[in-house]
Amino acid sequence: MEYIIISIGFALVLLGLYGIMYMRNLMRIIIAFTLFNTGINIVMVSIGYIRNASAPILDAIPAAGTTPNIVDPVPQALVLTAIVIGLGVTALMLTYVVKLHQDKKSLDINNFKDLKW
Amino acid sequence: MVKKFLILLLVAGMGLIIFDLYQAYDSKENLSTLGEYYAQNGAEEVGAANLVTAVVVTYRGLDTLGEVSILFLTAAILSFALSFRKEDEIEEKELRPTSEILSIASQVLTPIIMLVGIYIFINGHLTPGGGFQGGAVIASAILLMLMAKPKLEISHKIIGFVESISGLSFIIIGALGIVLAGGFLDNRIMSLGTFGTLLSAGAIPLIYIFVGLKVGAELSNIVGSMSHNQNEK
Amino acid sequence: MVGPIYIIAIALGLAFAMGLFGKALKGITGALLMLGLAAMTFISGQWLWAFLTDSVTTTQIFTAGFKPPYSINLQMGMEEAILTFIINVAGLLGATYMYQTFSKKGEQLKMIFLVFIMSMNVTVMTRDMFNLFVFLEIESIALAGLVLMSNTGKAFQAGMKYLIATGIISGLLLLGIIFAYSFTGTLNIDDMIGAHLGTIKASSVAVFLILVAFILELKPFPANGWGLDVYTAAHPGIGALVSATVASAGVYVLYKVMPIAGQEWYYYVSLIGALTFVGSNLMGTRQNTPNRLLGYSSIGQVGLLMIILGLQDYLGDKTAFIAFGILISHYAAKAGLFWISGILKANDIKDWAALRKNPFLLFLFGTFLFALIGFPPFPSFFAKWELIMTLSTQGQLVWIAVILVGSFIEGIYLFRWLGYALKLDHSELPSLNITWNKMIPIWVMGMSLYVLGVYVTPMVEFGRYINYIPLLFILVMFALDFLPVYIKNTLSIGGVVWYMIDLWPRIEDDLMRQIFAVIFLGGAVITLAAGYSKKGTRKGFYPMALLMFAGLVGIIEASSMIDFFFSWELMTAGSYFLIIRGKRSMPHAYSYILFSIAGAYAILMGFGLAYGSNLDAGLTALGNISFLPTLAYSLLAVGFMTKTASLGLHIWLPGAHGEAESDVSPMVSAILLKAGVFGLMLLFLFIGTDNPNATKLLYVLGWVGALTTLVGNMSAAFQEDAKRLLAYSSIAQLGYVLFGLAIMTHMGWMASFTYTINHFMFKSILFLVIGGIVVKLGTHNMFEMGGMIKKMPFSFIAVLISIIVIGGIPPLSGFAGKWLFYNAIIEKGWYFQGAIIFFAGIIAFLYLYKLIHSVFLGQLKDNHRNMTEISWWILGPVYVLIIGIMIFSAFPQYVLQPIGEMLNPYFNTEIVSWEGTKAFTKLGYWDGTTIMIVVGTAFVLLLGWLISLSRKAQKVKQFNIVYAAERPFRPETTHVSYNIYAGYKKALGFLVAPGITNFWNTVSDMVLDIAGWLRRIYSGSIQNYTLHVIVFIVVFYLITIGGL
Amino acid sequence: MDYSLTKFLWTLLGLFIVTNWGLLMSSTMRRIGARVAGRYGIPWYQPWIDLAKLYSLRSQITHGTMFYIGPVFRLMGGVGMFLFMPMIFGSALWSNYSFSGDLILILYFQFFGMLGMALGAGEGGQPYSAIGISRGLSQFTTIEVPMTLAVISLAIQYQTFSISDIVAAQQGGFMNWTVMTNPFATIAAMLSLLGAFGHSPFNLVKAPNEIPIGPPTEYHGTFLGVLRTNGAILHVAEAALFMNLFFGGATSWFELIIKTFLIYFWSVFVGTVFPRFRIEQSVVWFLKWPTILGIIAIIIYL
Repeated sequence: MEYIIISIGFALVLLGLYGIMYMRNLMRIIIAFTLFNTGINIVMVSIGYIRNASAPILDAIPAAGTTPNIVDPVPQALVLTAIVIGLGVTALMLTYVVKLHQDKKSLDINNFKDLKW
Repeated sequence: MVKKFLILLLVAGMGLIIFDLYQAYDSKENLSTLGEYYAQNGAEEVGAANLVTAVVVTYRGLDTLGEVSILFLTAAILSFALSFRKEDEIEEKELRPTSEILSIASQVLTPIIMLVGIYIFINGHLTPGGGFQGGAVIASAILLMLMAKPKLEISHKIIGFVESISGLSFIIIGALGIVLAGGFLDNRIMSLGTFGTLLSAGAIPLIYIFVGLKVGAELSNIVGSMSHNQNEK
Repeated sequence: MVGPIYIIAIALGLAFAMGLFGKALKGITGALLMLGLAAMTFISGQWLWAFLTDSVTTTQIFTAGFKPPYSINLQMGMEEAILTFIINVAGLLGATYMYQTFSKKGEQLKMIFLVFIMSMNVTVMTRDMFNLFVFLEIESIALAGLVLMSNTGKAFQAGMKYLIATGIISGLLLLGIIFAYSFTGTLNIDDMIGAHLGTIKASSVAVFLILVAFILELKPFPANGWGLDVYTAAHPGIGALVSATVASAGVYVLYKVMPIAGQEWYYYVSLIGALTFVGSNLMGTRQNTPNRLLGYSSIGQVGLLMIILGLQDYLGDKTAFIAFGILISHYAAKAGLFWISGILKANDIKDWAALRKNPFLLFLFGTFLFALIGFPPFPSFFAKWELIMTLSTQGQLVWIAVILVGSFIEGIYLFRWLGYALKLDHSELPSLNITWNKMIPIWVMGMSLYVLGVYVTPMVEFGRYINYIPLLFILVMFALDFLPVYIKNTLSIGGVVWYMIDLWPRIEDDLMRQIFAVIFLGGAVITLAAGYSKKGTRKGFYPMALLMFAGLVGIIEASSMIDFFFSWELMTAGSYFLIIRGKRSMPHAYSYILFSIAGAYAILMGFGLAYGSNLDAGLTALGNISFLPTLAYSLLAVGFMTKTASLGLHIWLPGAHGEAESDVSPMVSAILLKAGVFGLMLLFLFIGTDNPNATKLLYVLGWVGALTTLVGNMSAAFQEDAKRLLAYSSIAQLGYVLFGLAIMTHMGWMASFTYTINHFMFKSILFLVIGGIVVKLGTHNMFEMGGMIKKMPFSFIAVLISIIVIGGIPPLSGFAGKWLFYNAIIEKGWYFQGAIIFFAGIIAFLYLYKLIHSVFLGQLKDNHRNMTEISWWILGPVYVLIIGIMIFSAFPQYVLQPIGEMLNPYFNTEIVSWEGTKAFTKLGYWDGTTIMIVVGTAFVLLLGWLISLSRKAQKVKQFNIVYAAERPFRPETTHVSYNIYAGYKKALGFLVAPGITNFWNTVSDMVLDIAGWLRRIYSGSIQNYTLHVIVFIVVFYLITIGGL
Repeated sequence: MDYSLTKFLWTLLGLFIVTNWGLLMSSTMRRIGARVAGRYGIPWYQPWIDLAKLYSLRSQITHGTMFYIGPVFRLMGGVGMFLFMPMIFGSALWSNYSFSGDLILILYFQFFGMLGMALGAGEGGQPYSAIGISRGLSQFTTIEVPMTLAVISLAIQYQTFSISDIVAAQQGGFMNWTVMTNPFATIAAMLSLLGAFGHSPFNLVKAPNEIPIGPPTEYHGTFLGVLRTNGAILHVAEAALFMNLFFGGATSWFELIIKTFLIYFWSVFVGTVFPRFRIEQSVVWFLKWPTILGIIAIIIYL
């Protein structure tokens, strides 16, 4: 199960990279970018997965020395942060796209080559 | 064509790296040292039933502060970037009227969604969820409102006020941690209370309330800025 | 002390508060921003102070009341204190600089700025991997926001590229972090280091991803198009921060995480650093947009820092000093340069000529450029010194070469830029409108470079011996630059004389140093005295002239290699500014400084080898080089030969000397070139006579010297420009000196000393007189002159005497050199080189005659009929020198005998013995005094005879004779002295075909072509930049883990 | 070092002899040249008549100080060469002031006169002068190449620069002369001597029919007289130098006269046979065979 999930994550990462490199429309690039991010998030969550364990929410304080059978809470916490960051970056990218579109009335990346060399 | 081939080649190259990662991955039977420590001591030390919340708000509170900052930054940048335009360029677009279903549903659903959002961040230390999730839910209510009434102007004043107050409170609570407890963002400035109840886990509920409000305000702000921009040609 | 956590609290609290009260406090948000930044600066500053005074040790700051690894911790140590301090200072100054911009654009920008500065503080301090990631993201988002500030299409494009590239990078970083977590079970950096991830096959991919991400954040070549665009398009105030602080923080972060990967990976970091350093600088050579150029330079500097980080195993405990030295220089210089760029708002570096409208800015600009290159007294100089020295103790010659080559390429564009700023026409450019808040930050950065330079000096071995008193004097002269020439001249001469008096007791037992002290300082007095002939204030001349002389004296006084090199670079800098003062000097000063830098680097590497052999930085270490001695000697010799302008390295000289101002030419020709001679003498004395490692080198140098004389003299013979003719003559004369030194016998050295002393005197005379005439007549072309003997008889006599000396005609002192050479050559057995030397000596007559004939004899030109003698301020010093020549000619024994005695201990070869006025060698004899008497007597008698025979001679007017081959108009068509040696040129001119100049031109064209071709990868397309990043990752992966 | 009056007077006497011998030699050579060309030629006393005429010319003009002093420099060059050269081997009185310096001194003292002449003529402003000088200087540079090589070869051979010592080493029969012991150096030097004397084919400095008389074009009267005097002294002095270096020197005035005559005759002999070279031809010519011979002369000692 976890192998399948992580594979899906990796596949999304590669797909996202391919999209970022291949797409010419800025919006599509951003979509590819979110795919890439989502893939990474999936990989992160599956890293913290423990077989046959439950969610990291406890019913009671565990007795000293015993370990409750839960999945690793750390990757989950990290993923939460990563998602928010991804959101921030995506929002910013969209802002840029808005500005770029206002500037040239186009979303084709080939129109944005003013800076070079 | 050459370029396409090159891209495929590169994706294959990245695939090689990822394949290496995949090979290095092993499904686990046991928690990592860090996870084990949190599982064993998190509940006792922090008092939050939801260990993820314990990690997010307390153990890795600085990260959370960072997250909040990111949202804050993004909101600030958006309103900054989308605000400056030449006056003559701004021209209102004629919009189609929204459907009746949407406008009526939004009137019904908005308060409920808001309530759910608030529930989620207040109970962040007990159940799955927390400030970010709750805030996002609140923002979705705002989004719904905007979709129903595209011309709706969200009061930046109120949003900004909520946003800043909650952010400032977060910082102050964090700084109080240095004075009253073990360090910046230590939640034990208030009593840990009874494990599993609403008023437990020290300052976590408080922090999550502020985070929730802040996130909600910021996301609303972002959505609002975008929508405002959308309305112009 | 206030905890560093408050940096975060203050910044975020203030940012949130601005959102809350923004509208209400509109007027004072600017002040709040400054206050907040000042508070952050204060916090890191007090920590820094505490570390500098040793009152604290490295401190961990825990958050959330738990110990790491369970919670995030920050660390405040010496390094963190320095970095946070410089980041916050740059933030404060940057905010000051952008004060108006900020107040125009609203509160949000100030909040973004605060968060931006704060995030860099945290990336520096945090010891948690994921926290590092979070704050790096904050940093890049904030930066993307700040880029928007420009509100131009270009800025939007740049920001978009930046976002996509950093998005991919941080995604991969995240993958790396989570896998590293899965292997180690921790997120704490220190724990990860302890886990030795890099050595385990499975986890090395995680390490790879982390490392490659942090490297990519530093914008390595060639995956850095996105970074360059940000530099280009962002507001210069933001560019300054990106270059100064983001880069600094990024380098430190890399330094922090590198141990996770382990030492096996360090090599690759260096490799990428080298690629970046050389590649980025190479492409900078083709760049004309100031901000983008600064971007290339920034990336190049970061590449250098990567090299240093990667080599930290070799550098050991010196790593911190070296890295910080380079980093701080880069930081201050780049911030300052970007800020200046913001004031100028130019799109082409040629428009930086507008800087001349504000001399302070120009001064600061020069300061920053020299700090970047690594000139003294800036910290980068000491850092580079330590870097080279330490690397050579480890035998890392290839790295030394890479670093020096990269630095040299950086010099190519920086000095082209400086040349433009100093020389290009700026009459069309708008005047500068500078507010105080833009000026202060630049001043602070500029001054801090000097202060830090002096501060770090004693940290280097032997550094405490460096003498800053002359530099202080020069600073005072800078301050007094507004005074008229005669006051400054008097002050300068006074300073030089005072220093001479001060210096003399210290070199009392060392004749060689005494001779050079007289040449340098005596020459300084004489050439400065000629400066009285100038009017006005002569802005900038005196500090630079004194800087050169200070450097020259420093070379004499140096007891250690660093001392020597320090002075050498000062001298180079001073002379560069002197040379570039000439009207058309820009390209020549440019090639001068490039050759000088290359030479200096050769010397540096040579010193490095010496240091590596002995672990001793004293100058005496040169005497005992066990590690690659031949290479070391060759490098040092080549380095010194760039100053003596030996064949192959001479192409800078004719233009530099020919186009310089009339009293600068003698300074740089008669005096400055002797610095190279002094260096060669020192080197050869340390090499010793029978050093098996140097035999071949000396043999080659002998040939080089001989051919230099031939080519120099022959080129001089075909010159039409009076000053260039003299310049080529200098090349040849220094060729003689080199040849004599390479002979490495008593006699050869005597000859060299004679030539050195003579050249100092006659070249001063010639350049002063000819320079004065050139100024007076307003032309350099000799065929446009003529008949000046009637107008300027005293100049004529001075030139006549000089050319008798150059020609080696008895009875004047030039003959002593020739005679000694004959003896030395026969003794040494270098017959063919000797024959070339003498052949060249006779060719000298061609140009000497051309000079004196075309200027003084022949027909007076119409437009020169009202000329008068050149200034007595020039002729005065000239006649002092002529008296010197006469004394040296009549009583050579007073000078040459002590020199001989001084040389005796060094050579076991035949010596020149003296018997009263008569010099003997095994082969022959020569009596300067007697010759003088015999010739003098006979001459007077013959003159008397002629006078007794002559009737009253009737003076003929100019037009009493035919004008068969001279016309006053378009003289070059028919003038007899235009191309006077046409037949000779036809026969032997091929010898001086500009092969060497062509060679260097081809080399430079090739470099520029490569750069132009390479930089096409920066096509401007977002996709291509993404491709570059991915290609970089994949290739790096295939090389490291893939084992390619 | 002998600065006595006796020495001075003896030297003056030597100078007188040399001057007259030089004048006689030049008229003799001109006669020989004329006879070869089928003309009768001048009487043997013609140079004295010329000199007398020149020195006594009433009017003279000058172009300035350097023009005036130029001939003095020129004459000083010739006289100096004489002064610094030991004329008769073994005679202290006829050794002149050769104790001041050695062979190198003489080699470099030649330039003294040349420079003065060039400067004086330069001030005259006459383009012919300047052309003559530029040709002269150009040619001179390469004339000196074989000469230098030969001198170096001699120095290696004899390990001395002292002319007296070189002559001393050649005593004891003509088999000891340098011409026999070091033929390559001798030939190289003798070829360069052709240029030094400035007869055809290397006479383009004065180039009759082309640039009247080259550098001295503007000189006349007393000035020309001084130059003629110098010419006489210089020819003998140069021939004497070659005699000392290559042909065993002279132990008496008679031997000196014979040997200098033959050396001088060598250049006249060549001059009457070969036509004039252009400047670029002569420059290159000296760098060919004479230089190669000079190099061989050194190589044999390596």
